[in-house]
Amino acid sequence: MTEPLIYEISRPGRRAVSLPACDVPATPLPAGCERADLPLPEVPEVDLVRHYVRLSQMNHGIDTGFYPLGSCTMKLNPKVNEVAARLTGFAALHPLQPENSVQGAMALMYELQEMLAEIAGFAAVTLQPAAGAHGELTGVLIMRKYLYDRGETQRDVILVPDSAHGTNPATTSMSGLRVVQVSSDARGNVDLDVLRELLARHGPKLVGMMLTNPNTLGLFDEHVAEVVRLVHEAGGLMYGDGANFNAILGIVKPGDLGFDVMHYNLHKTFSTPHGGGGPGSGAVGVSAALADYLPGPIVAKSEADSLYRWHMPPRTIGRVKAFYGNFGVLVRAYTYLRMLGAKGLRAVSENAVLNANYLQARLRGVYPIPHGDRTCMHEFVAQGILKDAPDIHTMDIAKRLMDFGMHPPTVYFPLIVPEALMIEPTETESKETLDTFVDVMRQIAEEARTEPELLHDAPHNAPVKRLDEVKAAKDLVLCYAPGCG
Amino acid sequence: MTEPLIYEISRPGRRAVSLPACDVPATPLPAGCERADLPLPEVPEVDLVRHYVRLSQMNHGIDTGFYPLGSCTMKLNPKVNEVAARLTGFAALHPLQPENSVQGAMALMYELQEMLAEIAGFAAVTLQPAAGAHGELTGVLIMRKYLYDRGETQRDVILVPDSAHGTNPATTSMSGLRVVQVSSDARGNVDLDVLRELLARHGPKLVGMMLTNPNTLGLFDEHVAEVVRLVHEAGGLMYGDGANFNAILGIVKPGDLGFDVMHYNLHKTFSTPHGGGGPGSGAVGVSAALADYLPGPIVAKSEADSLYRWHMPPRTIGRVKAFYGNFGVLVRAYTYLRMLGAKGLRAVSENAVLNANYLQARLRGVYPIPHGDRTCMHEFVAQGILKDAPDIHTMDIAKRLMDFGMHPPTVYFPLIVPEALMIEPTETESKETLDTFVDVMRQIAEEARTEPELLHDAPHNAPVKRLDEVKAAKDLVLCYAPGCG
Amino acid sequence: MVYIPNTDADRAAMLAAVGMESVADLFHDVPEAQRFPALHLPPALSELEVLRELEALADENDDLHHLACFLGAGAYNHFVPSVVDFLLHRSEFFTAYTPYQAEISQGTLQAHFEYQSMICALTGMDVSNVSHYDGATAAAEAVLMALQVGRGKRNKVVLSPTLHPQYREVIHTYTQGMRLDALGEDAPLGDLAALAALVDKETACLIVQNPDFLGRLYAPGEMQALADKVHATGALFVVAADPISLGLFQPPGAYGADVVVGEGQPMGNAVSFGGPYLGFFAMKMGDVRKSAGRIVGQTVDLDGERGFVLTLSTREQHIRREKASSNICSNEALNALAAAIYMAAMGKHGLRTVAELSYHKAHFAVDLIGQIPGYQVVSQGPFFKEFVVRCPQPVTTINQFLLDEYGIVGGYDLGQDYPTLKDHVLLCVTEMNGRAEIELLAEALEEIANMEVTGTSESAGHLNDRRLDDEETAHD
Amino acid sequence: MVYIPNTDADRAAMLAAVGMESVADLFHDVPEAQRFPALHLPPALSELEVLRELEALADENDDLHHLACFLGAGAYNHFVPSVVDFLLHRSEFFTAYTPYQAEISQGTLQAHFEYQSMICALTGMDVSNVSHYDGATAAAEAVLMALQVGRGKRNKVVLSPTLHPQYREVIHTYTQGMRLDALGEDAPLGDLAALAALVDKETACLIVQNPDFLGRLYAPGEMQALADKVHATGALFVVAADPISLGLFQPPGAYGADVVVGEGQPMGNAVSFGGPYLGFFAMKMGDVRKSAGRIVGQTVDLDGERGFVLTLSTREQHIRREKASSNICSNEALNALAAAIYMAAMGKHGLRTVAELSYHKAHFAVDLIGQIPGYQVVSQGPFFKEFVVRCPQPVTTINQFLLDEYGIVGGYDLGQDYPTLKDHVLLCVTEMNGRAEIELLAEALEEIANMEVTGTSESAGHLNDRRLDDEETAHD
Ligand SMILES: Cc1ncc(COP(=O)(O)O)c(C=O)c1O
Ligand SMILES: Cc1ncc(COP(=O)(O)O)c(C=O)c1O
Repeated sequence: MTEPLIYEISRPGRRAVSLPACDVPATPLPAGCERADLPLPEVPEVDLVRHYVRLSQMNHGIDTGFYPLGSCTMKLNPKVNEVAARLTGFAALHPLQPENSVQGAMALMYELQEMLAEIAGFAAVTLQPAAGAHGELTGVLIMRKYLYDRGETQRDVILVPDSAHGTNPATTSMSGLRVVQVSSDARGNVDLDVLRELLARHGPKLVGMMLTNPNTLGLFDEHVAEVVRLVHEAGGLMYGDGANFNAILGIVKPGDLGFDVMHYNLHKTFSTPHGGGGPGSGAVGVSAALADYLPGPIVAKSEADSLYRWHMPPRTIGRVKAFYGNFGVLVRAYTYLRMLGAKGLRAVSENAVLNANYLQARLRGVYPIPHGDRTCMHEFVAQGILKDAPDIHTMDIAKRLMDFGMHPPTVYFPLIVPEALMIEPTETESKETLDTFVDVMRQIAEEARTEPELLHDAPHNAPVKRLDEVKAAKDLVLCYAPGCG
Repeated sequence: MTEPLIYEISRPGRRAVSLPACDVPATPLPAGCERADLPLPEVPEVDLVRHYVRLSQMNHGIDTGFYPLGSCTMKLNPKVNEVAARLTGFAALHPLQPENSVQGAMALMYELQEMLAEIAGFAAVTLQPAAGAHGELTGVLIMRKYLYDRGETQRDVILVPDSAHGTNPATTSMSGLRVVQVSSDARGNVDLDVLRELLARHGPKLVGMMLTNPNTLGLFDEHVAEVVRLVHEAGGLMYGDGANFNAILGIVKPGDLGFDVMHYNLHKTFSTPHGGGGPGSGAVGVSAALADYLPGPIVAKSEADSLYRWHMPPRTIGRVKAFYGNFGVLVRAYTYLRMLGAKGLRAVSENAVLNANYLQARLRGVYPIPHGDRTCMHEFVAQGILKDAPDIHTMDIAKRLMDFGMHPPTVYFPLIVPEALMIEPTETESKETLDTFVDVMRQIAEEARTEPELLHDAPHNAPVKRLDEVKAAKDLVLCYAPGCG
Repeated sequence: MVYIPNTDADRAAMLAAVGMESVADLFHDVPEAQRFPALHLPPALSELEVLRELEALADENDDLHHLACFLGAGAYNHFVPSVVDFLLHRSEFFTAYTPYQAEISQGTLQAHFEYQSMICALTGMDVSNVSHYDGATAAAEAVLMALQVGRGKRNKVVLSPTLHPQYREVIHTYTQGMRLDALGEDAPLGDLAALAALVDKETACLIVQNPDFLGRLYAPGEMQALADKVHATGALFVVAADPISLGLFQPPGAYGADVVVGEGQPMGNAVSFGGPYLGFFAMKMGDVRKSAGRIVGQTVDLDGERGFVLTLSTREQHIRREKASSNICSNEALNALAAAIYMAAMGKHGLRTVAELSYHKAHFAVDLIGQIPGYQVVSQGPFFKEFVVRCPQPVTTINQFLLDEYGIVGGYDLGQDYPTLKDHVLLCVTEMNGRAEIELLAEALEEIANMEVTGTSESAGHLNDRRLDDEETAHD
Repeated sequence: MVYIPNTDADRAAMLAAVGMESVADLFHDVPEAQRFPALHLPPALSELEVLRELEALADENDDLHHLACFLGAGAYNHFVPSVVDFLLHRSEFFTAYTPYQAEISQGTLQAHFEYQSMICALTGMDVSNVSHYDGATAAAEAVLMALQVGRGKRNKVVLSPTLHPQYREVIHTYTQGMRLDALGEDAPLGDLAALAALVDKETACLIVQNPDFLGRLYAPGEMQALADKVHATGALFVVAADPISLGLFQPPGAYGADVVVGEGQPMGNAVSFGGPYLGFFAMKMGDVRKSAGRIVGQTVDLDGERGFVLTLSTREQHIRREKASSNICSNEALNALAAAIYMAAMGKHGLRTVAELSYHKAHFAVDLIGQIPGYQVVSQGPFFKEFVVRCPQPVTTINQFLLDEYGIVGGYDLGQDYPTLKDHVLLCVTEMNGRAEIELLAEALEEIANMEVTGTSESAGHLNDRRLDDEETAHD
């Protein structure tokens, strides 16, 4: 099953869209500006539709099957969200319209700011960042500006655990700061001894620490209070990577634990679809001390006239993108939050965590689980290592899973676990789906011993066979030839 | 690739939809009325979505590939139609709202009535019938009532060509009238001699004749004027089955040819999707003499106050369904007509007919085409008969086509052509698609000789292998057991 | 022409292959005098323009998303979960034809098999077909089937006067010219015994609605008694039912129905100004070969895997032609799919909740309206979600006031169909009506009752109440 | 909890398998003092209720389907063909994650490869990535890339003052704390030579917008001359462009751009109150390894069939961590898909037509407005679809009048960003504006000019016109 490229089905003179005739007098084009040719494809609607419908069928999505991709929270994307985001009164608003013509949209944003602040225990929230990593950048810039404003301009170090997601160190560098890595202890927590030692060394230079809790091993740090205390004591600020927030809604507020800044991944925790990689929303919450530093404009509500107004926090780091944030994503997150309420949110985390622990319990003994003795949170990390099947790697298991209509877990991450298989079932999967997954994982473990080629050659039923990623990077073809400049 | 039944994935206590709490005092239920159990499935949204998404992927549609199903006009279903039909101001109207609250919808219906009347040369149109066959019933009832009202109550015969679609004779019987079959001549026209003879015999009893022109052989009757004249001369009325109207938009108006009544298949000619078998719309147009007999209400426009009002034609046969017709389908047809205009409509038929003749020319010599010497209209009938491959039947060819991602033509219809393969490409297919189809048909003809089992066992790539229709009719299973009464 | 892919160059190449000079030559068989007529149509619009025009037309209407609706009478404003339209809108479902080629139509076929199963579950019957055009035509086809079951020897049908007036009209349309005796429509409203009395050995069927057009709910016991009387004569007992009511109340299959028909629209289909809807049709296994419409059956493929096909096609027009049980060809497949998705989405508990909410809210409305001077709630016995109120002014006057001043779509003016029910309105309440809306309706009704009156109200019609069983109450 | 499938019974069974008593026990690692806090949130709503609430919120806004819009300034009201959203809404596209597992993500991957190809075609560049968050962040990432290409030795960037003000703000945000010299923003508006003069061996890049924020279109010759000057110093020449303009005018690749960025929203994405949009980013092959964002490459599978994978991932954070070229992870994949479908749907001719319509209509608007006493069209040289008009009253006053009295969304108040452009409005006209709308705008503007004035208008700002190339015209 392959599909030609859109350029390959193009034929001169074809059109998919009718456009109005020009109803005004024509103005000559300025001399020398016109382009000679526009090498875009020419296809009729019927071929256009078939092309994209067929392409879509070559994808696995939440709506086609189980998607236990660790760290990504591939939960149900409720269809009501899509109806909400497409309401004309939301989708057809220009961001620069007068405030009094968009009060409904601003009210929604204001309420979302308030709800997010409440859920995570923060004083203020900006909805502007477009994704988790963007929220991280926002947070780190806020931390630095806050410290600089207090005159502590020597600070340029951010501590990042070795289990951290790649965006944490990348954000640090991108902000012009230095990464110092903190290792984990035997139970998967931040190693307190190491932390103390690093703080002793870097304390005066410390901007803060970035920590996701639960961490990327799926573990809630047993000494989180102490970690926060130590960092604060050293004059640093505590950044929370909220990508794993799905585990602790209504369970604990990061703000209560002492985190100073956190980004929310609205497209993970709050059920907005991932769209094949985006759009997302990386709203950022901060403690009262940092509220004036948020990028904006954010929405303020006037007590006097009950109107919503754009507000730029006075010491803002500046805007991090044009306009106010990924509004369409915000509508979806708002819809989700309004449908769940406080009890619903807690149930989300309880079930997400229970589902993960159930899978962990049932896979114990089938695949190694380095921290399998602990209660995991919403995910856990197994290893694609099987006795009697030394040639089988995590990637083989992952590809074989596809043959059963399931998306593989996250592979080879976190880096500190060899052959990692990071499994996050989410709360929206039923026990039956989990049981089926366990059966499949057991069968694969068995096949690894008896028919290893089944795994090596996998996938067998996917739209294509296993793809050569090395060739792609070596013989770069990044563009259909006739189109390229 | 099979998918469990929705009942098979049901588990007690699961729910897909949240409903409001009751905000009024409860009233006790009347004694003895409550049902004990409601054996519907219980599934969460995630499983519900996956179930139907996966099921959908087991279907072939216009949006997935070529669909040359004769007599069905499987043309592009433009996506703008879907947007139009879903506008809240259309989809959320109750049919019994006061007229002054639905003037926009009534205006649309009025304009559609007018446009349809103009295109086919009729005086008046009703939009009430829900499908082609429903339009036929409407038309035949009108013909009879008209004649009865003139005192000709002895009339009870309808002439139906042997090439007619099954709905024509079925409609006749359903109306309580008698079918007399007219055979075709060697060139695929109504056999005039036979017709004269039948009229001589049944003339005084004649209600009229049902004819589709072009007929189901895809041929425009060369003596249509004479046929109409003869039927009228015998005191009968001429019914046009408009299912093949796609061939003659802007080419000829059936009203001009003397047809007295015709149904339009809006879901064929006017690009509204078929939905897996419906809904359709079988609007009916009539000559001035019959206008008072239409079912209704239809929409009238008041010259005085420019308001639209419901109007029941004075001698109406009575309503043929509740309310006014399949409004959602009407919106789509209206949208299509407004986008095409007069020139566009003629181009539709020109291209539909050219595409069919091109296919006919290119398949000539590969498969027998009984009337291949004539210019066909929007479709033509070939035969699944191949020299040197006596064991191969039309059904084998049809099933093999599926392996190439194409829907088979209509098979074994019309009944007067043995092993019929009725091919209707429609105007929305490109030359490349037609060429690909020809290549595949040639390859299949070749395979029939060299590897006949490839055809006998076909399809090979469909979601299921060839299905046992005989068993289905013999061992009737029409309902998932636990649900059945 | 944007919907036509081929270009002039393509057409030239194709004409050459066909051996013709010009496209016009293709039409040489068309009588020259009538060939290529001018079509007087409005000028073609681009997509942008047509959407503008359609949006303007749509905006001219007052839609139920912006109004409170208390109108039912055969089309119901029930909640449609977002997931229904989303799934319906899958290309592969809505751009497919009738699933004649089963191997590449398993999506439609299995979904329809499931639809049949759920309709059977809901109605308590053995078999369901895949839909009729709407509730009215399903009722008419039930009558035609009864006539066939009666082998042409039974020429009477008994129609309850509280069967939806439009259903009765359609039955008359379908059976005109068949020399049929249709009785019962002038029987006292709600009097089952009077109907039973009309049934005899010449009767093909009796058809009643439950809850009836006036909202009244008949108890299973009463219905079973009626069924028994009908069956004693060998006629068929046909029941038209609101599918939502079956979420809560006993299914017709439990009280002797031979055929259950109804309007499926309330299950997952928009009110959409009257269509497309779907008629559901469920029956006993014994009658299936006389029935109309498509039916999906389970079978196996060459590998023995389960699969689904259209079956019992020998009843249908494309095989049986003039001997077919009906002329139906296209049905309301996509609407049936919507109903199926709705039933699956609502499920065992959800459908019951919808029915309960409608029930409680309707009764709450009756309590409020019953207290307003000038209004009289005429419905006395059990009802589901609709009820009849006698008004102090003409219903159209009230409705125009409600719409203009309160943004409320009022109820159905029963005087149109029942002369005795002049100034009587049929109100409908569903889960879509919040308490505040109901209270607003009551407030508005009170306000208009106190206003200067233009029309005049007359005496209440005689709508039989629950105590009618004892035949004593006067009929008009 | 309707989104959670498991029931109490399921949970009990699962807890047993886990070996725990209660769900609460799962959280024993969470500090007890902070465990299970109360969340003060509004009560949960059902789907029906939440849709009601959202519809009410949506109805509180004045949307562009019900208004005539002359506002652009970085977000554009272009036509989105119905087919775009329809296809985008395919479950398999929008419920998939980043296509890390290529074999079951070919739909996303091939569509993105095609997106890259079409962006290259549009911009005239070699390589495109799969999107940034928006045009502003794409511009900021272009600056970061230029700094990397400059290997930390070039610490100056030159920003055109007519680069979108918000893009410039975002560049400042991204580069704060990097001790960068950002020059050019106080240069005379529209003076390319003045910008060129600021570029030297320490400059990492010059970034200009064409058409610029004030709508002005620079000829390829002028741009090439600028490019040559920039290249002579070894800096990168970055051009921000309106993709619709590239349907008609020469692409930046034709006049020396090293990087082309811009806001992709006008291609198939709703204005949606400012997001989600997409930043496009196209470059020369030589710089690709320093660039940010995902890139799809073509390869083959085990059978030798063509297939697509994410490639050059060693630039990215998940592989390279603190050495990555950027921290970007999630991008705007679905919006890029919308843009791809849009480009394919519009195609070679359609995109040009959209650009032409916008061009002619904008010029028609200028002709009309230029004749209204009190208004002065300040844009003198070539422009595309936006232009600057000096108004007789404050822009906010005018805009409120237009909205309230005419249902028109007026233009952007340039005084917010350019002190010299107080009372200057940036108007935008696209194919969405029918002639009648444009005439209505002119009529409305005339009306307000004749009204009593509350605010006062001051002297026109000095917006350099086309004849500025000769450096003579006075700057302010
Ligand atoms: C732990 C963690 N942090 C940060 C991110 C980055 O979020 P985004 O992809 O929205 O930029 C991710 C995303 O995978 C993540 O898992
Ligand atoms: C020639 C002809 N007449 C009538 C019909 C019946 O139309 P419908 O299916 O809409 O009832 C068809 C449908 O296939 C047809 O092809």
